[in-house]
Amino acid sequence: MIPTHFYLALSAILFSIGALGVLVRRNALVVFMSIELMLNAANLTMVAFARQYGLQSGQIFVFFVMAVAAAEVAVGLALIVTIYRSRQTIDIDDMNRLKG
Amino acid sequence: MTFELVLFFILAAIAVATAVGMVLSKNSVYAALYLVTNFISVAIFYLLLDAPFISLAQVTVYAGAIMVLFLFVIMLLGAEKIAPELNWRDMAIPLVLAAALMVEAGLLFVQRFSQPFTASADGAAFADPMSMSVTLFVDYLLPIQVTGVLLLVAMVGAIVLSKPEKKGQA
Amino acid sequence: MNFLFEPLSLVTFFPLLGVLALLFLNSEAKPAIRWTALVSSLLTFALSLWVFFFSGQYNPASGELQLVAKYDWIQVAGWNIRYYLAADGLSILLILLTTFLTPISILSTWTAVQERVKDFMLFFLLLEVGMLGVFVAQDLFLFYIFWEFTLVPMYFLIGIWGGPNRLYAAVKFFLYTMAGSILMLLAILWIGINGGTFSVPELIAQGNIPADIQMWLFVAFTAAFAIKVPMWPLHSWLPDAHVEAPTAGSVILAGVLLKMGTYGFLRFNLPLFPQAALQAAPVIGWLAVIGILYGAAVSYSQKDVKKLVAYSSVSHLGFVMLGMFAMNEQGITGAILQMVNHGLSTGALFLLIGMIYEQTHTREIKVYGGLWKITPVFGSLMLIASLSSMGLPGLNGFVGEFTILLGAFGSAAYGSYWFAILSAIGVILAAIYILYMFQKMFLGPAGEITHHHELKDLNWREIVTLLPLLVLMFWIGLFPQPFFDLMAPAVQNLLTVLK
Amino acid sequence: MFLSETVLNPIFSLAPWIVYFPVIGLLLNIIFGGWFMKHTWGETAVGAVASLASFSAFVVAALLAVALNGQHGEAALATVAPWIHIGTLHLDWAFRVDSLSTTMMLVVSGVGTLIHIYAIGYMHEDVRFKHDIARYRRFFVFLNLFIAAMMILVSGNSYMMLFVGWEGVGLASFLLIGFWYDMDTLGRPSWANSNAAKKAFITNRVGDFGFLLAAMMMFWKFGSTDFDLVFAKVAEVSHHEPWVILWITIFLLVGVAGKSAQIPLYIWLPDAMAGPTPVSALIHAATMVTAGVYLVTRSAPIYMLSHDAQYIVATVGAVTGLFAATIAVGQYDLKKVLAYSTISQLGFMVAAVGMGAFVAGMFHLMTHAFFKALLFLSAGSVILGMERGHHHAAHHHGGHGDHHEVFDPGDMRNMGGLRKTMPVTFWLYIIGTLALAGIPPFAGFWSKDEILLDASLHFPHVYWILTAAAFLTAFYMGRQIWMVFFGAPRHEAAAHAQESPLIITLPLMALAALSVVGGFFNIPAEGFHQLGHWLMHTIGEMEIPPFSLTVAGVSTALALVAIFFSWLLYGRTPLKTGQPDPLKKPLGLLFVGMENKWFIDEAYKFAFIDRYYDLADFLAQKVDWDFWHEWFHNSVIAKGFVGLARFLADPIDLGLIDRVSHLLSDLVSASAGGLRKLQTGFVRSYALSVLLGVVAILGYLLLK
Repeated sequence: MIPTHFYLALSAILFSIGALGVLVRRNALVVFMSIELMLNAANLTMVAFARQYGLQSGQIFVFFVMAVAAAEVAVGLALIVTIYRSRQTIDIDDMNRLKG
Repeated sequence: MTFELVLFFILAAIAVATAVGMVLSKNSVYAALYLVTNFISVAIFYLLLDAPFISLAQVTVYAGAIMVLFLFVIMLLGAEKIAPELNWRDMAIPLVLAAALMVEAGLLFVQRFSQPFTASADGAAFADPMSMSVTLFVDYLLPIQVTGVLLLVAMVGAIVLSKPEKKGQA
Repeated sequence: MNFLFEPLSLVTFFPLLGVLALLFLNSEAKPAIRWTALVSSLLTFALSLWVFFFSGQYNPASGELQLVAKYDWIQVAGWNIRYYLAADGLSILLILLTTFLTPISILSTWTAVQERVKDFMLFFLLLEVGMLGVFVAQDLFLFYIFWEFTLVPMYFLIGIWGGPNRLYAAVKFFLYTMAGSILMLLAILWIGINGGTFSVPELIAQGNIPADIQMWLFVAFTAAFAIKVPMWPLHSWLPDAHVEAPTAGSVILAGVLLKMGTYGFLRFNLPLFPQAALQAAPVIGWLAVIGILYGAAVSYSQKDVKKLVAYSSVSHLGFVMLGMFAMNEQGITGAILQMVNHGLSTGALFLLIGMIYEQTHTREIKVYGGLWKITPVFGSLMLIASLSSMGLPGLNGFVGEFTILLGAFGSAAYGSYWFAILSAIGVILAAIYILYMFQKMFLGPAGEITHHHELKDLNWREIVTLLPLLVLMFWIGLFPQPFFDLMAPAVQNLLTVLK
Repeated sequence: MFLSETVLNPIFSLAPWIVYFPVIGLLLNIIFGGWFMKHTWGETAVGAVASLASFSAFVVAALLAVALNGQHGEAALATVAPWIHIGTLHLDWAFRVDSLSTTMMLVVSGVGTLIHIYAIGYMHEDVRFKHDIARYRRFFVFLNLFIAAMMILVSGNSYMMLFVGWEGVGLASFLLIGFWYDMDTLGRPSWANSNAAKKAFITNRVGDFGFLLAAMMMFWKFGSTDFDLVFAKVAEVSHHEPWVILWITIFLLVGVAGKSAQIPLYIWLPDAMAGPTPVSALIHAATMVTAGVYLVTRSAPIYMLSHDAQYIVATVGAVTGLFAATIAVGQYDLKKVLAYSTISQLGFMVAAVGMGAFVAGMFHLMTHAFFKALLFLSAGSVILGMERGHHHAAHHHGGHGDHHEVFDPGDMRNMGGLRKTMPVTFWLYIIGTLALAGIPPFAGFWSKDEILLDASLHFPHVYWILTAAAFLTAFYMGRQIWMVFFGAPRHEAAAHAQESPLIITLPLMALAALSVVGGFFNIPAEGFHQLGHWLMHTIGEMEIPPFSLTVAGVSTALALVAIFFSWLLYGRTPLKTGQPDPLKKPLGLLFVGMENKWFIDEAYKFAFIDRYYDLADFLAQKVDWDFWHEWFHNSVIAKGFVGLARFLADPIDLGLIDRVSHLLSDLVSASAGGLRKLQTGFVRSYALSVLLGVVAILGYLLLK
């Protein structure tokens, strides 16, 4: 059996890569994908712990995270489409109207 | 080195590689495809972790539905390429931070959770689809319903947001 | 989860389904919005009928609280707050009155409300939830939440769709009722913390509040309820609210919201503080008598017909209070029936006035006159509603007023015939102001308004709106026994608590 | 006095139908009447439905009477449904069939039916004179409503059910008095008729107030308002608490005064003549106004126990009898004279039942119903004849515009000589007059004589007052006859008046026949007294005083003298157009009083109505609005709150707290200016800071 911390380490790596993606990319779509990657990494830890402790709740939680992610993606993509329509760009550095 | 371990490392390599590929690829269609591969490899991890239900959900929801959505949007907007985007100078701080995060998280996990593996004897039985569904639809009935409503709301929201704007309305 | 599938929860929260459905409708789709609101309120009414009469879960012969839904809710710091719904003979008629009047009010707005229809219906259905909650809640805390909750939709109903002076009226309504409620909240907290529970039946069963403290708590509760009723002299918000409120708002205000006050007295003041209630009975009785006479006299001199009816409510509600604090079977039973009666007859009057107001946009009595000839159906229905309001035997108002007067006449709590004799004068005064209104508007030569307006008689929708009210007026007037049978066991239970 | 628990004869289960029939009639006319009225036969159909409904009720009443006779007057009960049962309060919809109620039923439905038939013809013309044919149907609906309510009144088994009918007839009376609610009696646009209607209802309500109190007292003292149960306990309560009996009777008397137009509540009845004439005849002469007499008779066991109560009731009745008669002498309106005469006759009846002469009272009620209905309907016929004459005359002078001249067809000063133009009506009127004046052998003589006889035996003062009233009665009736039917026409309309058609005169003839023979129902001779024996089944055995030739002779002689006087004044030298009443000079101020109804209406208006309005106005405008609403709430509370807020705002808030807070805010804004630079608006820099935070936290966790 593969020890749990192998999975944990892997998910830490994936999560960091996702975070990196969020930080460095300006394409809103790729930023979004990176966020999905981070979610996945988190899911992986949960499933890993679920197996370690023999509990279903971890998996249940993952299920809900997936559902929420699906909802989030739907709304998020719709937002991106709307923004693209009005501003003709999906570069997140162009979306700086909140500048103080 | 059992077969499982070998499989794990191969898959881990694929997962890390595809993740890096996604972050770095210039064309967002490629990025999406990398991500799909990554998701599928994670799905196999789930199988290894005795979570067949989640694994399948991963494939259908993430690799299937969500990514298709991404691809649609990419195609729709024609936004495959945004040039020039990446430059190493800007990436310096993020890279350092990401590396720090990776190290810290890894250390934390190893430090806190490196007890011996204690999976229950019945192995896969605790999370077979049957018992999962029972749990989901009995103990978690309300959350399931709420999630359904959430999805409905998201759907309505998505429709409203992406509706063509009427003239004279902001 | 199960708490939602209790019969009373279903009834109470059913209008929320309508609210949900409304949220999905385009605010320009007015007919669809109206139909959705109407159908959901009608379904609520059907559901309430089913729960009480056809589900077999409610036994009208029993005086106990039934259809109990009791769940722990907030159990922090020794506070024992429950989600506790139940109904008995004291509340069943008021629950049915609420579910009955709501679709009627919605129907009355069909053409009268044209602006922000969706918001209007949303608030209306939310108001119904609040009112139903007030009548089914058996936990003081839960009751308080519903009680305050009703203020919000009503505030908006008056404040957005009201007359020219609506903001003043809405704010006054809100502040006035709020002020009374604060005292009640303090009393509720005292009781809940000292008694170890907020559940009314348990508190009644304990029945160990010392007499001197009872009086303080009684006064605190009275502050909230007396303002809502409204008892003389706390009625000052009522004419403003009624005059400014849209028709449907007036109907619900008079029909149900005021009853929340009298119901509060009945459900909480009497059984929780029996000694204090007995001591206070003559005081409340005198206030009620003054209210009856004062309301009737003041009504007579009004120039605005809606104001006239509003002040007549002060008089009618005085009867309810008089009957309740007579503390005998006739008085209390009559008081409960009179709550329903007032909802029916005053509701019908407001509906009718609203219908003519829609055409003429004035409520000044003196510009009308001779309408019976021009609009015969309207006049005839108005006559029946007026007669019901002034207590003509054979119509509902009489049954209530007579039983109340009878109760007050022989009441041991009052111990004097004067209460009944003086308030019986109110019956004469009622005839004076009601006939004055009917004469000045419907009899006599054709009034000024007929020169400017081509007045139309009621259409079918308006007749259908009124018909259920009229049927009930005759039903209660001629054969009220089924209604009495519904409440008799609960009233007897209440009386045993009082003894 | 005895009640059979089980209905012996199945006929008694028909009792509710005396109410159902008129209700069916009115429903039919409400539902189908509109359709009827679209046809030429519509009016007849509407009238026929209503009359048939009333007649069916009469048939049922007759059947009940026969069945009752079959079981020797033993009362029967038909319970339909429970009404109000709360605790010990048990009120049922229960119909009581005994000799008293059947007598009333027969009178009501019998006279009622005749008047329904008369109204078919009368209203046909009336709605045309008033230009609103659509209202024809409404009249018969209201008329049937009245019959239904009156039947409930007379057949209810408890005081409360009686009260339902009691208020019900009040409503019908209101609706019918205000039938031409948009005009006055002369057809001009006015509030007059509706005012009269309102006055009647409100005055009646005052009476109802007394009734209600009596009923409530009965319930708490006797435990019920059912007649039998009340009477069963009367003696006991009277023994322990005699004041209860007195107060109940006084409260009841208030009710009687309201409904039967006794002092001090009689004022509505003369105004009630605003209603169409059949209404005046049916409601305000024959039936409804006698409800008070019925009530006292019904309550005989209570009244018999209190001599004080009897004394009060008898005196009130007698004084009313005389008082109203004096006013009748000074009236010029045909119907007004009859109205005051009705009040006066009601005074006779109330005095009779007050004295305990229940049989005499009921007897007079019955005969009065016949001859007063006859008089009113004949008066209606006269008025219609005058209207026709007026139209005829106007038609002939077409274009001169005198069609619009205000013409009062009911004013006796416009009449004269109608004997020739309206012969049938004249003879019918004569019969009615003789009956009312108490000339033997007409009906009125027998009943009035019985009352006077009783009074002379028990309450001498009542006897003297009533005898005076009887004298005046004969006088003003004679005055009326001379003024209306004799002499020369004082107005064109009278000259051209036309006789009424058969549908109007036929019911009159029936009533005239009853007025002639009505007295034989209760001939004061050994072995007769049928009505008396019949009623005694219900009110208990009563002493029947022997016929006294003195009393009868005196009253007859006085009546004849009075008629002779009236001939001297009005018959010998007929009134000329515009000539003042010949009584005016000799009586002086006294006659001014009679003419103006002793200014009682004005006095009431000044003493009660205006005062109440002032009070209401004061309460509403000054107390409730200016003081309580505007001053206390808006000025004291609201402005006070605003003032307090200002005080807190100006010196305290601005002076003290604001300075501190300004200091704080300056500080904040200075630091915010620096921090603002951090707000780049770039999502990625925010994400960077988040990540920074995460790294920091994780670092802390690692090192901890």
